[in-house]
Amino acid sequence: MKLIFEKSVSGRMGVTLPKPGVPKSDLNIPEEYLREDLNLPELSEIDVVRHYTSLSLKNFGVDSGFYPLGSCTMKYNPKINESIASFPGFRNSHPYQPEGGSQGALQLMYKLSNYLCEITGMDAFTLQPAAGAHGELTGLMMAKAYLKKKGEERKNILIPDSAHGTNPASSVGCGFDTIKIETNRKGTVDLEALAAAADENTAVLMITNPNTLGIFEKDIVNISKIVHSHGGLVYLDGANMNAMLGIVKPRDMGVDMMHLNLHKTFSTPHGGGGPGGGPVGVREFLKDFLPAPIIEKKKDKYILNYDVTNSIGRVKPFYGNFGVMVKAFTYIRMLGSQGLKDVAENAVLNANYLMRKLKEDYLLPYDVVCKHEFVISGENQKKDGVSTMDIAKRLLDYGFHPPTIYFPLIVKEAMMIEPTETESKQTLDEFADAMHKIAEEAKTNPDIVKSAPHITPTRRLDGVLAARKPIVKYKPSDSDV
Amino acid sequence: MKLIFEKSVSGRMGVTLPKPGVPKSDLNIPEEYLREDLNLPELSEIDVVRHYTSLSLKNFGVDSGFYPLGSCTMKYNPKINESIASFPGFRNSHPYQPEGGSQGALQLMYKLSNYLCEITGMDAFTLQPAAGAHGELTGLMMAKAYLKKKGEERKNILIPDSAHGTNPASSVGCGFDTIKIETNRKGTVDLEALAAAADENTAVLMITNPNTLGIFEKDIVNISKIVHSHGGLVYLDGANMNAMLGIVKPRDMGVDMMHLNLHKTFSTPHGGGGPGGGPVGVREFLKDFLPAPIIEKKKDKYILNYDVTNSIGRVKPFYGNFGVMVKAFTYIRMLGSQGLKDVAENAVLNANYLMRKLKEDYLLPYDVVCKHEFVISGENQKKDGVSTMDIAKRLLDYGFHPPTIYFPLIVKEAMMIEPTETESKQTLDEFADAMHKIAEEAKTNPDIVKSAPHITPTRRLDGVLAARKPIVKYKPSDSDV
Amino acid sequence: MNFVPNTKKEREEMMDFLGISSITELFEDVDAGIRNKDDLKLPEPMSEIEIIDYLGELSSSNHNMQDFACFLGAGAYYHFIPSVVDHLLLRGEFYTSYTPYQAEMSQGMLQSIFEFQSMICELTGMDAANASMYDGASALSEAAILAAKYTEKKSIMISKAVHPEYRHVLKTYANAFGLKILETEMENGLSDIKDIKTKLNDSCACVIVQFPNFFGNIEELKEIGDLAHKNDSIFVTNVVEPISLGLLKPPGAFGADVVVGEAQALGNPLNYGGPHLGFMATKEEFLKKIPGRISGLTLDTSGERGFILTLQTREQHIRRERATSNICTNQALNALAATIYLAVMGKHGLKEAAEICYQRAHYASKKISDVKGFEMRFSVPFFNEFLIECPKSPKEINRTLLSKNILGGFEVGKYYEEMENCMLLCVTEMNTKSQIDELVNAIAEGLP
Amino acid sequence: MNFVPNTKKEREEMMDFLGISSITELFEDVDAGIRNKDDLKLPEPMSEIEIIDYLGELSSSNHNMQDFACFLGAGAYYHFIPSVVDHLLLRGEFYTSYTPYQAEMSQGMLQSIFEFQSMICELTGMDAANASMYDGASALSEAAILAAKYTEKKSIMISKAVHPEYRHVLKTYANAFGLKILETEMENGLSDIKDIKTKLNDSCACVIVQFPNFFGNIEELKEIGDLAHKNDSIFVTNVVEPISLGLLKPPGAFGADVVVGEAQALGNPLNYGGPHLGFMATKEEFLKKIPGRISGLTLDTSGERGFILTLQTREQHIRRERATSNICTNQALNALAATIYLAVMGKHGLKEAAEICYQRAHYASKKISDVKGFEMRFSVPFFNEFLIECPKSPKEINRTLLSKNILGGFEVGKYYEEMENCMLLCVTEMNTKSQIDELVNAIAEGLP
Ligand SMILES: Cc1ncc(COP(=O)(O)O)c(C=O)c1O
Ligand SMILES: Cc1ncc(COP(=O)(O)O)c(C=O)c1O
Repeated sequence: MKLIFEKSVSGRMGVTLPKPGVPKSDLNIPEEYLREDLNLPELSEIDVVRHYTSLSLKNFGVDSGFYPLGSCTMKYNPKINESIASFPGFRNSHPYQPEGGSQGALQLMYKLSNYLCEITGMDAFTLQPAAGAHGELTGLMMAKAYLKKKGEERKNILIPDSAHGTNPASSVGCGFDTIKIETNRKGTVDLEALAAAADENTAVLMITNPNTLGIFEKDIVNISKIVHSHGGLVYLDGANMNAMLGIVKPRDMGVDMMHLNLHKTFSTPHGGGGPGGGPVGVREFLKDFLPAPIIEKKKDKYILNYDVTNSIGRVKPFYGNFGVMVKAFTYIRMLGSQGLKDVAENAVLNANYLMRKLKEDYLLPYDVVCKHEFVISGENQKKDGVSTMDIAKRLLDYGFHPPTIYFPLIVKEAMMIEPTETESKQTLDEFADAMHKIAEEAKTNPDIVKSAPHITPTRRLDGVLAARKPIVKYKPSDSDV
Repeated sequence: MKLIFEKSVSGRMGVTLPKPGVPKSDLNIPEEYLREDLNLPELSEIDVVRHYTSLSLKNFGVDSGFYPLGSCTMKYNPKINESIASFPGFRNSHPYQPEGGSQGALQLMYKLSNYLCEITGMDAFTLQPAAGAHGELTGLMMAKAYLKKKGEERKNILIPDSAHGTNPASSVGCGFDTIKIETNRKGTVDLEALAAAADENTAVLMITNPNTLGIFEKDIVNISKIVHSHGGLVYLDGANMNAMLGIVKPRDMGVDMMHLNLHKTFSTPHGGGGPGGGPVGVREFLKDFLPAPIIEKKKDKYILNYDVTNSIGRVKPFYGNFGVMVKAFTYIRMLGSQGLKDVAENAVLNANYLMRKLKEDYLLPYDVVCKHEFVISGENQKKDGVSTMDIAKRLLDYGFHPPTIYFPLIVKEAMMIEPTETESKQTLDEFADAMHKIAEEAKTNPDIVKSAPHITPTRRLDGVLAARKPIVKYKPSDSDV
Repeated sequence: MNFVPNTKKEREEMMDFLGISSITELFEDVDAGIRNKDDLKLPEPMSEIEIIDYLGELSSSNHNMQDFACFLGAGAYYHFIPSVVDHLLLRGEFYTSYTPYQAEMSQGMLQSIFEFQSMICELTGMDAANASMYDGASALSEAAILAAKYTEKKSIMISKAVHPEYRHVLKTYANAFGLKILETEMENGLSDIKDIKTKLNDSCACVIVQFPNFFGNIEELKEIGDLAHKNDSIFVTNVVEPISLGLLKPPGAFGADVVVGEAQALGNPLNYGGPHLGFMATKEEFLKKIPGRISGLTLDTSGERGFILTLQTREQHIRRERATSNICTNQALNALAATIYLAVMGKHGLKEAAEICYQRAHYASKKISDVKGFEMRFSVPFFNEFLIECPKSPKEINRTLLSKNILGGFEVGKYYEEMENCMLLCVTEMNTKSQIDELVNAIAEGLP
Repeated sequence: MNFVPNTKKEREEMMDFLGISSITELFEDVDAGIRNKDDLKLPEPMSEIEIIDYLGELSSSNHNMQDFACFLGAGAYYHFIPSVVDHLLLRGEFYTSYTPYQAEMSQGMLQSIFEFQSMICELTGMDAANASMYDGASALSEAAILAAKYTEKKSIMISKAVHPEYRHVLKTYANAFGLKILETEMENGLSDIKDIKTKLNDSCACVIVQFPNFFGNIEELKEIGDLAHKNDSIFVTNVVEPISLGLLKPPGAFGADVVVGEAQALGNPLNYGGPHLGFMATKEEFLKKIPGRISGLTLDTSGERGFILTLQTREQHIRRERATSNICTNQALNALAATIYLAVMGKHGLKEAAEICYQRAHYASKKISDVKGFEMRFSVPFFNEFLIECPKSPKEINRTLLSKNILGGFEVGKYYEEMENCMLLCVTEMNTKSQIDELVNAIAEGLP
């Protein structure tokens, strides 16, 4: 399909704007600061509508079908969320408008923080972080500030080897060193390895629970104790909270700080890669370190308090991805306590059901009860020359979005599958069917799998070429590569 | 694809509603008036979203691509129209709310009528009719009432043989007889035939100008004179007004009454078959016959006047398709006088350009300058066994919506093509290319045309079967026809 | 803005191709004598920013039900529309398409029309339905015409308890089509069966009643239907508040031959009166007499199921003067809204909505009747609308209510002289208990 | 509502298949000791009707720029968003998808990201750009980190004329990443070149200025860039009001190595501060150092052009602790909004918008300067924001303005003590002349 630039026709117009309508001033900007050309495309409104309508048809979302991308909680995004986020008082409010005219927004943020506290058991939340990884960074900055305040120079962050890539990346970003903790044969943190690694140099354990294998760290209380016993902090990567809503509070696992992914657990749409929300919750003793401003209630007024004693400072201008918060708030208020628990229970039921079904054809490296997701391996199929990549691509032909693949790294030929609670049994059965057919094809007709996809808008794309000879912006001459 | 009923699962829920929240009353409706079962589908919100998203992907609109359906003016529908029509004061206003709280709506309707008067030269408009055909009926009812008032019992309506089917259907609906007037070799009304048919029994001439061949009736002034000389009225089917905006006013052609199609000329979307708007405009002497209420301005207030002396009565509860009027109003106000004239000029330029291009491969039965549309014939191709139906179906494979086919009836193997002004030269060239390829295929590989379409969601559908054994609603047993 | 993509250069290229030097040459067939001499006298064009401003203000000068407690119904209903409905309606593939003449490229609309027809049949208890009509009133008029043609009789019997504006429209149509209207009286808010019996005669093509009727009351369909049938008249039932069918037995179960009505209440906004959504459903035997589009099931050349506009020989574009009706453009997008609405509400949702309407309306009627001077005018079963007799002019009461952001009931005196002191109130799932209580308080307050 | 489709029966079938009799069995690995004993203490669930009511009210208790004449900018801009932008954004295929890991099923997002990158490069005059960052401030911080890594130096020089909250965020990041911040002073509303010259030293990884700067003034990029480069420091330019680039030469033309910033102004609503849209663009040589997603052009197995996430070895999911950044989820949908916005505005539209902003802002600045007591604080070229020195407290003035439905300027004293009497006003294409005139009148009125 042509690029929008390639559809441009010199002189074409897509909008009309009002006349300036004021006496014209001479430009007092020095000549050499004035733009000469601006090669944006020139199109009419109909061109733009058709172009992006066509592009949308080459994209697949939860609204298109099953999207079991593990670790990403691709659940259904209720349409009401979108409608409410576009209410004019939310959508068109300026972050610097007076507090008196922002009571709705502040109240919403204040209450949302409280709900998140109740759900997680934490004592306070900041809503500033824009995504999970941003939350991790924020949390670790607070840990660093806290330790520094205590006069401790702890350098190490312990991270299970199954952790998401953002965990180590955030750690080094914060100037920490990372120490990898091995996963045992049951798919959980190896207690001995942890005990061996934890010491007075341990700043933080970053743990994901349920972990990225979809398995609940049943020793979590002990794990926390070990870390605490060495004076370290326990940070929970709460991206997988969908499985735990109303079941267990991270606080009760011994967690000191954590982030949540609003765009996963609380059903705000993923937007093709964002925006998200990564609020960070902490226990009382870390509250003073939260980024300023924090929202407080004084009598009947909600206010922004910029005066936070040991605050690490801002991590975001203004107050965070407010529009995303509106959606999460809507979701929580529509579900309530029972609704949230239903979410966790059904997410876990769906995952276990699908896991058991797929186990008939695929290797299940950790064959235990899972939570919101599970990881199977394409190793059996690999013997027939069919890789997990091939299986994923073949799934496209069956009209499904593939699982997360080759992650977590500790499972060879990994396929990480998270069905979420918003999928029905029929859909799971249909997906299992497709996976079964592919397993059969891998035996009887491996070429059809290896050359997949066949019916997508493009055939398999060459990632190596893209990286070897990177073309990352339009140049007229590249248009006919 | 499955029907929504076939996706139903007993017990599934798509919405939650509030509790009644009032002390419960016993149902005082007699038992035998209470419903026992209601076999609506049972689905969750995600099921519904996916179902209708999928269905939309099996549909083609102007937003998808070129849609040169002749006589239908499938122009681009500016998105701003939709946004404005959903402003809460328009969308959520009740037709019986007090006039004082309806000034915005009344003002809009009042002004819209005035704009339509200015555009057409008529003296008054009613906005009640819901579509073009509804407008025709309204106009003819007024003609009937007017003649009756004058004590005349005229029975005949003269209709050129190229007219749209609604013209004769509306006429007989009103209790008139129709007399067909032949089209001459130049594609216009045969003056002699008209002169021969017009007499003291002539109630109305219903004429379309430009007519459905896309040709301007250049004798229109004479035509009107002939009809008037016998005491008849001239009714203009204004569905083709797109070609005439700002160029000529129907009043100046001698027209006494006419309708407009808001959903064609004024760019309100066609909605998959509606809603539309078919305002009817009349000259002063017919004003008293308009359906009540009419909107008037009294001092600074807009009011509904129900007291119209000779009114034919209502043709619609409330005031018409108000939401459609909002869009037409927006359109007129954004374009203004020059913009509307641009529309006509560009619509005519586009049509002539495309006509000339297609003439190289297809028979052009009336080879004269056209207006907004033109009619070519597949007769040449028919010799190779390829029908106009086949050509239309083959166009689907090329990604275009086919023209209107087999209409007007006076052209064999007719293809009626209306590109509209909102299409670019590139699009016209691409379409001409496809038509050229099909003409080639008709000669070299007719089977590929005759068996088209090949890449649509379904192959060619059997209309005869559908009519012979009509199945027009879901029954569980039919689901596996 | 003119939404024309072509640039000057492109236009010139096209003119070159045509061998002309000005677009005006393409208009030479328009006699110079009639060509516009002056520019149209229209206001200056506006940019998008300006039009939003301008129409935003105009819209604000209109009442908007979101800002009121709305107890106004009378044929146009403020019901809940799940947000999913509009999200799906706004898909360009739907709303920028037209009548699905090219079935292979229009399966989306065709299948959804088929689903609409099926749902309407299910709601009404009928065998067949069309793709939509302009509105309830034109559907009712077309039903009368259908009956007249089918029976070859010329009188249309209609109850005065049918929506007055529908009867006005019917009268307009009847005048043109040469039909005679026979109106029958009411008795305690219901169609007077005795009067029907008295007036029924050989010329009656059909008997039309509304269910629930204009006053919200539940007509005795069974008895009326039997009378009609005994007289060889077609029994037509008009439904204007179809949410009621979540609770009530479908007219088909009482012998209705044709059920017409207005389905705005199903997923369509008020829109100051339109576009709304007419429908027509009939028994099997009338299938080939139905006006308008019908989507039918069929097979494609590879034997797969698909949908296509069917029985088109009924329609104007084929049959011209012999068509069953002149209808062409209809209310397809509104029908799609209703279809999506019914799909997401589903069996349980619609029942529940009907139940809430019923319960809240009855609570309101009781509370209002408890206010001194206010009385229920009728004592028959009703659904969610009821007529209240007031101790002073309803107009005055409504004015007081309005000042408290309450939109009171319809002043029926406008159409029924004998009920000048009456107000028709409507209660839906949008009216909370506290809104009802406020209404009652406001009414009581204004009393001496 | 829980949005769970499965019915009780289906759940039972699934449990049967799993051989369990209660879902609780699936949670046995969660120590009973830590499992929640009580229900979560959350408000009662609401139906859609109720939540619309509730949040509708909450939303109404917030100022909404549509109801005001808004002269507030300072990093968040109320610009025109053509309605086509939202219509396209609301297509489910876009907004319910995630990062396009599976290229063949995600060409829509991938191509639009490629288009976004291209447009950002064009606007800024750079060679490469990424798919988006959280916001301008995190983009700026990441640029500093990139510079520090690239140059292996530890100091970040930044002008005080950069948005104060961006500098706060940078400070937070710098603390964590072990970087030192060197702030440089201002002179007549511009970065003080002498101060830069004085403070530049071997440890300076980069020099950061904003263009136009926080006060709307147009920095002397050429001179500053030359200084930076002479010092072997990377020259980073931050753009927060990118509409200005319709009028101004791109930073790349002045030697910027990295251009970061905030593109909310391009098609994204204010949203009370977020989600907005960070971007980063660089010269070719930094391509492999850029954080975040990048869409690259490639071919498929049949030789057709397509797009794919490329250079992923920079990213956390591959490179983990050695990644260029930890960013994963970004602001993709906001980037799509900007892309559609720029496509429909196009070359002419953006230029025109910039011109209107400029003209109206200069008209406003002149008119206000004419009011006794009000003075332009600086006398340098500016784009559409300008600092006014007031004869009394800006807070008080703003209060008066608010009572007239005017949202006055940003009170910069909050962040610049020495400018306590100053107000930063912003004028865009949304401010009509009459709004400006009203502002001027309102200001004048309040004076003694
Ligand atoms: C387990 C886990 N942790 C952290 C993240 C990072 O979150 P985000 O993408 O919102 O930055 C993700 C998501 O990608 C995740 O799945
Ligand atoms: C020439 C002409 N006349 C009348 C009509 C009828 O208009 P409508 O479909 O709005 O009833 C049409 C459109 O279909 C038409 O093209």
